[in-house]
Amino acid sequence: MSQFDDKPRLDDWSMAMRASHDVHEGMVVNLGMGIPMLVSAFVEPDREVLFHTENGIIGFGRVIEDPDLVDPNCVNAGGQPVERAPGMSFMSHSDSFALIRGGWIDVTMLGSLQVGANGDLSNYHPPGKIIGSIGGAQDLAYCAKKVVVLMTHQTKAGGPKIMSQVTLPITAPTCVSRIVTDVAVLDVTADGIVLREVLGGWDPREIQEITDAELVVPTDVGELSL
Amino acid sequence: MSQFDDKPRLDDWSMAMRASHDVHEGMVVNLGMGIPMLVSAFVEPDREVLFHTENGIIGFGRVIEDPDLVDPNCVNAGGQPVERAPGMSFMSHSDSFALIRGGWIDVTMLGSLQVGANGDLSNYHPPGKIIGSIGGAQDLAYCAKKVVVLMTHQTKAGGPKIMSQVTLPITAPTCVSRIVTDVAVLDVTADGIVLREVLGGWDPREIQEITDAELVVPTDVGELSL
Amino acid sequence: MAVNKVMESFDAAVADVADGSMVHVGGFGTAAEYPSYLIAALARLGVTGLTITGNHSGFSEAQVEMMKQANLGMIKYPVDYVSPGLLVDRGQVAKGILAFPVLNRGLEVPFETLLKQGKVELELIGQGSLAERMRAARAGIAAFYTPVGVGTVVADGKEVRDFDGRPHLLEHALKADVAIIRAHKADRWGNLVYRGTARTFNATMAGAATITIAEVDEVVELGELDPEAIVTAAPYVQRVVVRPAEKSTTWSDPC
Amino acid sequence: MAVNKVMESFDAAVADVADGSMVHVGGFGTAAEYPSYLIAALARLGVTGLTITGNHSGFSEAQVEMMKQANLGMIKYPVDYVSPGLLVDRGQVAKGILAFPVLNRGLEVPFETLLKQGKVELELIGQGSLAERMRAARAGIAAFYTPVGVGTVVADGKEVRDFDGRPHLLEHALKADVAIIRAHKADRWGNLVYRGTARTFNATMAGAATITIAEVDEVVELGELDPEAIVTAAPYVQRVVVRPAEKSTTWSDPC
Repeated sequence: MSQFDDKPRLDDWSMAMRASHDVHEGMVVNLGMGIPMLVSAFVEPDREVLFHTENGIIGFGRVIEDPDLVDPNCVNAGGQPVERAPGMSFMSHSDSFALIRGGWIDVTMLGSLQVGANGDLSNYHPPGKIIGSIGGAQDLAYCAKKVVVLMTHQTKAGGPKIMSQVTLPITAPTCVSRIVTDVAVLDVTADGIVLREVLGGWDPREIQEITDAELVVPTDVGELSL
Repeated sequence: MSQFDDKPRLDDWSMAMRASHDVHEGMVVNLGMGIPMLVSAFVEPDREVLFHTENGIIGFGRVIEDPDLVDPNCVNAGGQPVERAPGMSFMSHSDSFALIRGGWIDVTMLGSLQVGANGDLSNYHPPGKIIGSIGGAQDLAYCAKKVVVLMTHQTKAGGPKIMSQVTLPITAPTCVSRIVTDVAVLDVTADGIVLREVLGGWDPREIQEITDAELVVPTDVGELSL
Repeated sequence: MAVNKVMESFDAAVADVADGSMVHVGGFGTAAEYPSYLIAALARLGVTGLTITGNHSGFSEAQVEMMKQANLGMIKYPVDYVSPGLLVDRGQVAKGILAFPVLNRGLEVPFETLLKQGKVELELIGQGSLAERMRAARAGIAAFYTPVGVGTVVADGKEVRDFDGRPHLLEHALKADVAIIRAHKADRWGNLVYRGTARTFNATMAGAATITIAEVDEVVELGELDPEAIVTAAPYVQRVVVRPAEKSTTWSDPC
Repeated sequence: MAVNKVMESFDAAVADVADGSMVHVGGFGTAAEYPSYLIAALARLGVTGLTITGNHSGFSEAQVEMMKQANLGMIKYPVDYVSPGLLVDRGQVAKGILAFPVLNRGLEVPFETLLKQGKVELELIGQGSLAERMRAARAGIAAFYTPVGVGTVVADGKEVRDFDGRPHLLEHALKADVAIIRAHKADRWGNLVYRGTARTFNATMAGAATITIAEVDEVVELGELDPEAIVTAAPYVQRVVVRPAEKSTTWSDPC
C-alpha cells in the first residue's frame, strides 16, 4: 500500500485505551458506534463516569459478554447489551436528545471517515453510497462540549482522512477538537491541526506524509502512550 | 341593586351541577379555580372522566373533605387536596402544559370576569389592579377543545359580564363556546350569543336586560334544569 | 360503561389507516423495541403510499429471516420480530422521514434499493431533530429553533436564524396520522410504561399523532401502574392491543 | 474518589450566587412544594438585584406567619415554610418573570406593593409558556412558536407568525444562572424523584439553569432509585442538600 506498511499501528482496542485517558471522573460521556464503544472497557470502576447512550440510558455499566446475562431491553445505540449499573436511568429518545442538545454531554467520542483542518466532521456518508445515515451523530457533534474522533489515520486504500478540507458531506462543521488515530493524537486548534503525540516507530514527518492537512508540529511533540 | 334582586339565582353549587351535564364519559376535563372546581362533585363515579389539573395530575379523584386524609403533595391547582384514584399519574409543569397546548384537553371550565359576544375571555385582570395574574388559564383558553365559562351573570355591583365587547384585558380571544351563569346557559356562535336555557322565574327579555351583548333568542329556548 | 381503549386484534386496531397516511413507526434498532405485530397488521392491511417516520428504514423479510437464522449478535432474534422494512419492501411506503435510511456499510436494505430506483422519497434527518419534531407535535409547539444541522444536508430549504450569535435551523412539528408503538404495560385508560431501552422512539411518538396505537406485553388493572412512574399519560393513547401469548411466526397470519 | 453532589449546608450550596443573578424558584402554590430552605439561604446571603422566575411571587414573612397561625385551609402549613415572597419583601428582587405576580383578589403580596412603587419590574407570562421556555433552556432549543398569548398582554414586543393559518408567538429559552428546586429523594449523582404534585415547576426547572440545586427529603444509596422512574437525570443537577431532621422555625438561622 505505501512505504509505511511495515510500521507499527494501534489496533482498535489500543486506540480506545489511549482515548480513555481523556475521560475523567464525573464526566458525562457518549461513545459512538465502532471503536469509541470500546473505550468504556478502559475506564476502571473507581473512576466514576456517567456513560450516556443516545437510545436512552445514562449511567449504564460495561458491555455484556456473557449471553446468559443479556437483557434485550438494556442495549447501547450499537445494539450491544450493557450492564444495569447503580444510578442509571432510562429516558425516551426526545429526552435523550434534549440532554445532548442542551449541552449536557461533556465528551462524545465518534468514529469518522474524514476530519477537516478546521474541525469539520464527515462521518455519515461513505463514498459511493446514494445517501448516508446521519443517525444521532449530528446532534452529538454540534452540542457535546468536546468532540473526540477515533479513527484510523488512513483509509483502507491508504488515502488520507485528516484533510485540509473534507471532501465528503459534513455531519457537522468545525466541531472536532481532538483526533486519536492508530498512529497519533492530534488537536484541532485555531492555528490548525497540532500533532500532540506520535506512536513509537514514527516520526512527525512521516505522520505528515499520510495526512492531507498541514500539521503544526510543536518541538515537544510527545510519544503516544497507552 | 336592580329590579331583579328578588328573582331566583343559582348558587355556585347549582351552577356547577348544571355545568356537569356537559362532562361526558372518557373526556379529559380541566376545572379552573373557583366555581368550576365544584363540578367534579357532580360527576358520579360510574361516569369515568379524566380530570386534569395543570399543576400536574391527570385522573385524580374527588376533592378531599376529611383533614385526616389530606396529602399535601396531592392537590389541585387551587390548592385543594384531591383523592388519589386508580389510573392517575403525576407530571411536571412542562409536561402538564404540553398536554394542554397539544390540544388534549376536551373541555376546560373557567371562571371569568367578562365574556365577549365573539367569545373573548377576560378573566385575569380585575378592574383597579395594577396587573392581573394570568396563571395557567391562558393556555387552557387557547388550546382546550371546548372552553366553558362558569360565572355569575352580573358583577356584584349589578353590572353586566357578558359584553358586546369586553372592556377588561383579554386572557384569550374568541375562545369561549358556552357560558353557564346563575340564571342562564348561553352558547357563543358565529351568529352571536345564543340563549339556550333560562332559569325558572326569568324570561328571555329579562336576561337580555342584564346582558350587555345582544342575545339571539331562539323560539325554543329551554328552561335551565339541574 | 367504562373507558376501555383495549382492542381485540391488531387487525382491528389498524383497520382505518388510510392510503397515504403518515405513520410514526416506533422502535430504534434492535428487534425487541419494535411494534412487530402492528407492523405486520399494516402489511396485511396492504395500505399504500405511506410516509413512515422513525430511526431506521428496516430490513426485508428475507434479511430478517437470515438474521434470525444466523443469530450472530449477543441478542437472540425473537421469532415474531417484524421490521418496518417489510412495509418498504412490499412497496407500501412512498416516503421515509428517517435518520438511518441505509446501512452505512454492508447489507443493502429495501429502502436503499427503492431509493436508487427512484421509487421512494427520503427526508434525511438526525435523530434529535426527528424526536424533537415529534415531541413538538404532541406538545402543541408549531416549530422550534435548533442549532443542529446548520450547514449540512439536513438544512436544505430550512430557515436559518441566529440566536446569541449561533445559527439555528427552524424545524416544524411532525404530527402523523397514526403512531404505532411498543410498550411494556398498559391499563385500560391507555397509561403506558416501557421496559428499559425500548422506551426510545416509542415513548417519543406517543401522542405525536392523531391516533396512537400501543402494542403491549400486558394490560394491568387500573391503578396498578405507579402514578409516579407512568411515562405516557392516558390522553396520548387511543388504542391498546396485547401481544399474543403464543408468538406468531408468520407476519401474514391474521392476528 | 466518587462523584458526590451532596453538600453539607444550604448556605454553602448558594454561597456563590451573585448579585443580579436570574434564579428559577421552584414550587407552584402550596407550601409543601417550595424549596423553603434554599429560599431562606438566599435571604441570609442577602444577594440583591435578582430576577426571579416561577409561578407565584409569594408572601411576606408576616403574611406567612398569619397563614401558619390561621391554618384556614385543609392543608396545615409546615413550620419551616418559607415563601419566595420573603426575597421580594426584603428588596432582593429587581424583576419577576411570573404567572401569578399578584393575587387577583384579597391580600396584597409584596410584589404588588413594590410594583406599584416602581421598585420591581414584571414580565407577565402564562404558566405554559413559562414552563416551556424552561424546558427549551434545558433541551438546547433557542426559541419556539406557541399559539398561546397572541393578541394579549403577554405578546407585547414578541414576533407573531402564522403556522397552518394560526398565529403563533415566538418565545425564547429561559436559562437561569441558578435553579433552586425541591425534590423528594436524590442519590449522590443527583438523580431525583419528586412526590406527587410537588413535581410541578421543580422538575421543570431542573436543568434550566447553569447550576441546579435540589433541596431533598432524603439522599438514598446509588441504585436505590428505580431507573424506570427517575424524573430528573443526574446531569441536570449540580448540588443536593438534605432538609434537616429538626425543622427550622426561623429563616434567619444558618442552616
